[in-house]
Amino acid sequence: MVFLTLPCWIRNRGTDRFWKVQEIVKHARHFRGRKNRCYRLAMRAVRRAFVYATKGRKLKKRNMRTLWISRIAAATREHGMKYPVLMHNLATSSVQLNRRVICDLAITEPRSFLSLAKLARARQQEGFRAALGDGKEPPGVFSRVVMLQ
Amino acid sequence: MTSRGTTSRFLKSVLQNGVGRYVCQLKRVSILFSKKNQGSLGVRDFIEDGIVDYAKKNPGTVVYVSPQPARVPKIVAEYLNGNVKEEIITNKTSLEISQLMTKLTNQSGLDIIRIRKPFHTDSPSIQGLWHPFTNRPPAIDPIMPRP
Amino acid sequence: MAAVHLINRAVATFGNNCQRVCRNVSFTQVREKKRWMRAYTRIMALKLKLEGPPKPTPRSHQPNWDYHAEVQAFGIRLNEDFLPDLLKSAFVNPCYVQAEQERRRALGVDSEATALTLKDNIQLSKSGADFTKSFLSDWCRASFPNMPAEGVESIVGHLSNPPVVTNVAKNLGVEDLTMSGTFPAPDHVLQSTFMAVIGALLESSSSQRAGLFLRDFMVTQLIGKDLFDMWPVVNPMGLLVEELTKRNIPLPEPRLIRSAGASTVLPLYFVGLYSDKKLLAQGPGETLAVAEEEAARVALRKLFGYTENRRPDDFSPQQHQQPMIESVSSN
Amino acid sequence: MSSFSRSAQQWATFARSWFLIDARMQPPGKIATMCSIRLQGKHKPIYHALSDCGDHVVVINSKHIAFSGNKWEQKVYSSHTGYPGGFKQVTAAQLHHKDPKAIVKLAVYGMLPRNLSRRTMMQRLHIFPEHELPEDIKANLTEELPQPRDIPRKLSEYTQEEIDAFPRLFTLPEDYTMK
Repeated sequence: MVFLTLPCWIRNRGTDRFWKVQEIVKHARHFRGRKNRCYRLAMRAVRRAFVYATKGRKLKKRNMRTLWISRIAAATREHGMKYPVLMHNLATSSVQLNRRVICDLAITEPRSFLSLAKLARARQQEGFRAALGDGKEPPGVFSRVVMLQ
Repeated sequence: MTSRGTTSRFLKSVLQNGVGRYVCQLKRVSILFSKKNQGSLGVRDFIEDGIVDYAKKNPGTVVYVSPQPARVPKIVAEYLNGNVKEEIITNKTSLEISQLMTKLTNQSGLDIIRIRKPFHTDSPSIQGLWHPFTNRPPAIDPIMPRP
Repeated sequence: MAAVHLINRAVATFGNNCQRVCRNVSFTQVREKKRWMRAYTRIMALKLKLEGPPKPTPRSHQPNWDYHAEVQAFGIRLNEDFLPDLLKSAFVNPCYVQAEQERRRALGVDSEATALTLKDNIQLSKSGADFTKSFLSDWCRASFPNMPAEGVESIVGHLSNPPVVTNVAKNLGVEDLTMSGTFPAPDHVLQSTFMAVIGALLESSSSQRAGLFLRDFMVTQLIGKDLFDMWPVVNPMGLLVEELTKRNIPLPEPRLIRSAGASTVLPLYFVGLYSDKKLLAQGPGETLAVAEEEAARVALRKLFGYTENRRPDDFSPQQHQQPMIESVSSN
Repeated sequence: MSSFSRSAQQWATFARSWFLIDARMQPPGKIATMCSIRLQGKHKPIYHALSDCGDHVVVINSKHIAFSGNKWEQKVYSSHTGYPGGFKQVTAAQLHHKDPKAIVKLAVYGMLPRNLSRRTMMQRLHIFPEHELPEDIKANLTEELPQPRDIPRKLSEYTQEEIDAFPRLFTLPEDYTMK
């Protein structure tokens, strides 16, 4: 194109609309409905999507942790314990596995998880014994620890 | 960038590379530059200083140097799995280019996209995956409601 | 403010424009969106749609190609010492020689004045294929001593199958160097070329090096493979009975161990195989027959030592050398 | 135990098992917690909210559940038909009399997560008011869950010897008359 007059030259400067649209629409191609082709709708949807993505990066960590915990809780109940008991007693016996690893063990290596549960159980019993001292209740006192044992 | 909208893959290597022996995946690298252009200044420096050392250090990689009337100097790296990667090196210094070459040499040639997890295995379990009967006592008799 | 700025820019560019017109300079750098790009990409897309993708050209016909250097680098990359001439002849396929001769005849080159001195790779390919087969079966026998001959055969057959071999060959850069009559080189040509490379290695260094080469590049393809993907056994129970009678173990007795949802469409049965009141294996399945078959497969895997949780194969360079020499010399 | 084929392994891992719960003399809330955990699949280490890994639960003897306290009279189940004046309120006893499955069912339904899979999970809950089970369900069962509460013995179930051996706190005078 040849522009010999100044106004035409000025008017045709600035960014091309096509490219401006492409920059946004390329992020919205997999959206559903008119959002994936109409600039106005795509603009809003993409902005919202990016906000969600930003928030999701934090949320993902939280959600994963809750998922691990519910899975470990399920696996622990199979061995007749409760989740807090397992985690506390593993921590006191200085087993420094995190929840992700314990959860993976529960799914893929059930026997290793069983031995972890047994370790925690043994530690719990030991704690009870230590709490009981000589193993006798003071007269007139009902100890819940004795019942648990 | 949303994670759903981007392509992704699992962690893998070309042809189990490194299990038996390590094979440098970069098979061929060509440096296209101009003899005169200003943008190719760093490339010319690199070709004077570093290219011979690079070629000696990596005898498994064929290095081509082709001066041609090009405004944009680039490095074209070809990998064993057939992928070709172009890097534009306009206005880069000799040091930057040599770092770039090292990076290209160490890469596997697989597409650089989001990797879903930093670990992957085809056979995840040694003791056998969990199934509903792993931790249940064996029941020989059929389950019946007790009278 | 913005308007003033715009006018300033306009005047400046107008001035430039005048200068350009005067001097008749055709182009200056513009730091903007490349506005011709849209039309250009559209035309290119249209062209692609009409004409289809361009035909692939062999790498040797593209710029920057030095065959000698490439062949040399091929050997060094794989950490092997090839004789260069031998390696070069390993890449020459008979179909290439034929095509080349025809081309020369068509061009009217005198065949006596410039004789085509190319040796094709039939010999090398044959020796390489033989060595591959013998090495792989030796290796299988050494690593899985309990495996019957059929199993070894099918594992070797899987590894020397065209898809596996061509995949290995393509990912080792053999494809570029292959001299074939047609392009892209068909699978069987790639396979014979790869075998010829092994043959060349066998001749230029020792059989031990060739064995290591095979172990590092072919045997690694076994990783993550299931035995019965490679070895289609139709009746695993029959095979199990056969194997157990060979070993003088009492015959297996299938028992239903557990079941869930038996009257639904998604039932699960666990069948255990007991031999002499000891549990050989158990297998899940959606019907009793499938579960029994699965249990038999599990028992077979255990018998043959090809379980998923077996000790990983040893691929370290030093420790494996000793048994390999034995296996090769026993061959 | 490993080295199943991949398809068989997956079939085993994601199979649905069937649990049996005997609700005789049990608090409905306790029964409902057990049910809702199994129905959601939260008792499996492979649990994921989106993977639909819940199991089937069969509850028998739902007619013989036991509320504690005065819940039979005081606990009120409310509903609204949607029409004017359609607010219905029935006590637990009335509801139980009308439909012996309803109390357990409502308790479980209330404990399931409020999402689209709630109705699907409810379809995997099978409640039977009495002791008898149909044959096809009997064939499916894999495990019976222990009851959350021990069933107290009735006085009529004790033998005369046990009653005599029970320590007495006081003896009634001879001339004592029951009201």
